[in-house]
Amino acid sequence: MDDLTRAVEAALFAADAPLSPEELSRHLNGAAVDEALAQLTAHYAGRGIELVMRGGRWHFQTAPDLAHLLRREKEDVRRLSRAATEALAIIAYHEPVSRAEIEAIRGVQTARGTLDVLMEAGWVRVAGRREVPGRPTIYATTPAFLAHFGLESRRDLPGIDELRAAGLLDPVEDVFASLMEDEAEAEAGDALAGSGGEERDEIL
Amino acid sequence: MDDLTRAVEAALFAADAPLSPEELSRHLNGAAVDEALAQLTAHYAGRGIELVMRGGRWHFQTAPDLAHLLRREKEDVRRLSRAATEALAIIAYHEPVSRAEIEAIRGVQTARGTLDVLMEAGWVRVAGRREVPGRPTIYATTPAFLAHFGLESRRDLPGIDELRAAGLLDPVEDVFASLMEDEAEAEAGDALAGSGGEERDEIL
Amino acid sequence: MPPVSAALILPEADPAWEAPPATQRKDEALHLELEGWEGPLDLLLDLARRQKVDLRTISILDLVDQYLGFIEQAQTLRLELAADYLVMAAWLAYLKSLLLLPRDPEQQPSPEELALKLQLRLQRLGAMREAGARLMARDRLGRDVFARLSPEGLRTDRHVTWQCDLFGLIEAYGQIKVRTAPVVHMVRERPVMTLEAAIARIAVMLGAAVEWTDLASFLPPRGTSLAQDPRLARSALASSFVAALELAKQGRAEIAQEACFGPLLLRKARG
Repeated sequence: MDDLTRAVEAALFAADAPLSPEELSRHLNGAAVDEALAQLTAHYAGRGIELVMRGGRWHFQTAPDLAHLLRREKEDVRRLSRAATEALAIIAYHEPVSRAEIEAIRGVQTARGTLDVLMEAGWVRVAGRREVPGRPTIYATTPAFLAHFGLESRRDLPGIDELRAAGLLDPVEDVFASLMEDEAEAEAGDALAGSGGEERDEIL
Repeated sequence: MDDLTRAVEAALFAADAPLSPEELSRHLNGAAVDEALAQLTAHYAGRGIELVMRGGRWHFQTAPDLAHLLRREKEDVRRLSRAATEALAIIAYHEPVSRAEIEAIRGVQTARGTLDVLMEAGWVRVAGRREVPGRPTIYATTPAFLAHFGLESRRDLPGIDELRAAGLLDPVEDVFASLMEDEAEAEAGDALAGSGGEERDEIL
Repeated sequence: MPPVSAALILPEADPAWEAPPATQRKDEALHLELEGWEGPLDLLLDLARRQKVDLRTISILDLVDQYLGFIEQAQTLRLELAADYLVMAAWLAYLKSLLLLPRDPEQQPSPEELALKLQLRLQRLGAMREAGARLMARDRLGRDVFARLSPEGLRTDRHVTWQCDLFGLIEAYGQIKVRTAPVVHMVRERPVMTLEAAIARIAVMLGAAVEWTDLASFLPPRGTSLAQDPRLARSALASSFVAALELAKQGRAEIAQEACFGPLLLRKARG
């Protein structure tokens, strides 16, 4: 490789912007650079870097087929939060539902980000608007949701009866209350503890 | 040129900082990059751009002999003051060193700003504290120092082997003590030792 | 700048200084280089270097002479001298006198030792100045060699994969159903003494109590079935207290308490 070609190579590499042949030439004491540019273009063809001309100016760039290397994807696996899981379940069982309806069913407010997360995950989509005052956005599940959860269709979701049979509808509070009663019995004779236990029963 | 080599070439070309083989490999889905680095280094030898390793990290830079063509009009590199240059040399050849040790070698106080300038330049970093009374801060050089001065590692510091062999990197007190011992031994054999000055010249 | 290797390669022992430089050159150097001098060692080193002599072979005595000569001349030129220079000058003058005067064997450390230390320090500083100069003369990134000025950069896009399984989903739904199911409150029957019962009981018992009587003695006596249930006992106490207040309000009883948390005393209203 002759010195001029080396110089052109180095100048293009270190330049802060694409250079026209004239600018290059000025940099290199007026040398004719066309031949060097042609040589370099040929030399870099098929490599990881290529020399290209855009709008009359030359610059090095990463080979287009390797552009994906410059942006590495890194996957973070994160567990869906409790709130998001609940929202997703409500959408799955009741779709299409509006945000207000989800909140009504959950009994708590649903943060804006929660639905965003579900849509980002690809499990929930906007399914239009409900034709009621305010025209709220309504949400539904996607085919990706069915695929992820291994469901043929939404009909595969267990019904209320099945949930009950699986013990999933047993109120947690019942278990709690029976525990409290046991405790009250254990402390029988102690008036304060006894009354405390009773109060708890009532609150629950 | 195989795909991996092309990919390494492209990644190094696009990177905005020198990359260690580990970082490169992580970007390229864990591929082993050593072979590709060796190939590329050989390929670029003698061209206008070269692939170099500085402090374990790789980057492309222009060939040094083309400096006269590429030097930009405005001098980007500010001239380091003599005090700062000496401090930098002392840190590089003795690292890690405390400020007091730098001052002991220079024989003058080192202005507070001097070390700041070196740290701002990214060439010197705080490397912890020495576990002696007062726990003084100690300083060492950075990978950017090696990159800036074109050193593969500290072993490439100009003349470091000769300096070490000549004892010029050892503290004055240590050298002095060993010289005194030698002299004492010499005197033990020869009660009528000549003038100390001459003898020392020989020893040195 | 002398050859880089001057301080690194052992030269043939050079017995002495070269002849001192011409006065005219000295003046020139003085004016030109004064700004570069930072302190005593620096100046000594510079003086040593201008002799082009290896630091290991210089005569400290000659060096001291030159240093003191410089200080003297600088003073006649009315140059401002840093305190460091003067302290060093004083120290060197002392060192010189020690080197010249008859030896005092008790002197610790000996003048030769002091001179040796000075020599060693000068050597080390000299070596570092050489090293610094060689570093600065290297092909430096951004001055002699160049990296790409505005590279694309390598980016890492973080992509979150959310995890949730079918059981988690169904369980969550079950929880919602349970949580939001209509709640029916059931109050269990419990043994109480009603206020009416307490008023009736106390009103009857009060008829016999002319003197102050503790409220406690109006309660069903311990040992009775009524008092065995602690919850009923508490209910009886509360109801009896309210009943006493009610009776007092109606003017049928008087209440007194002699101390905080003392026993509540009750008697039939007089008149």
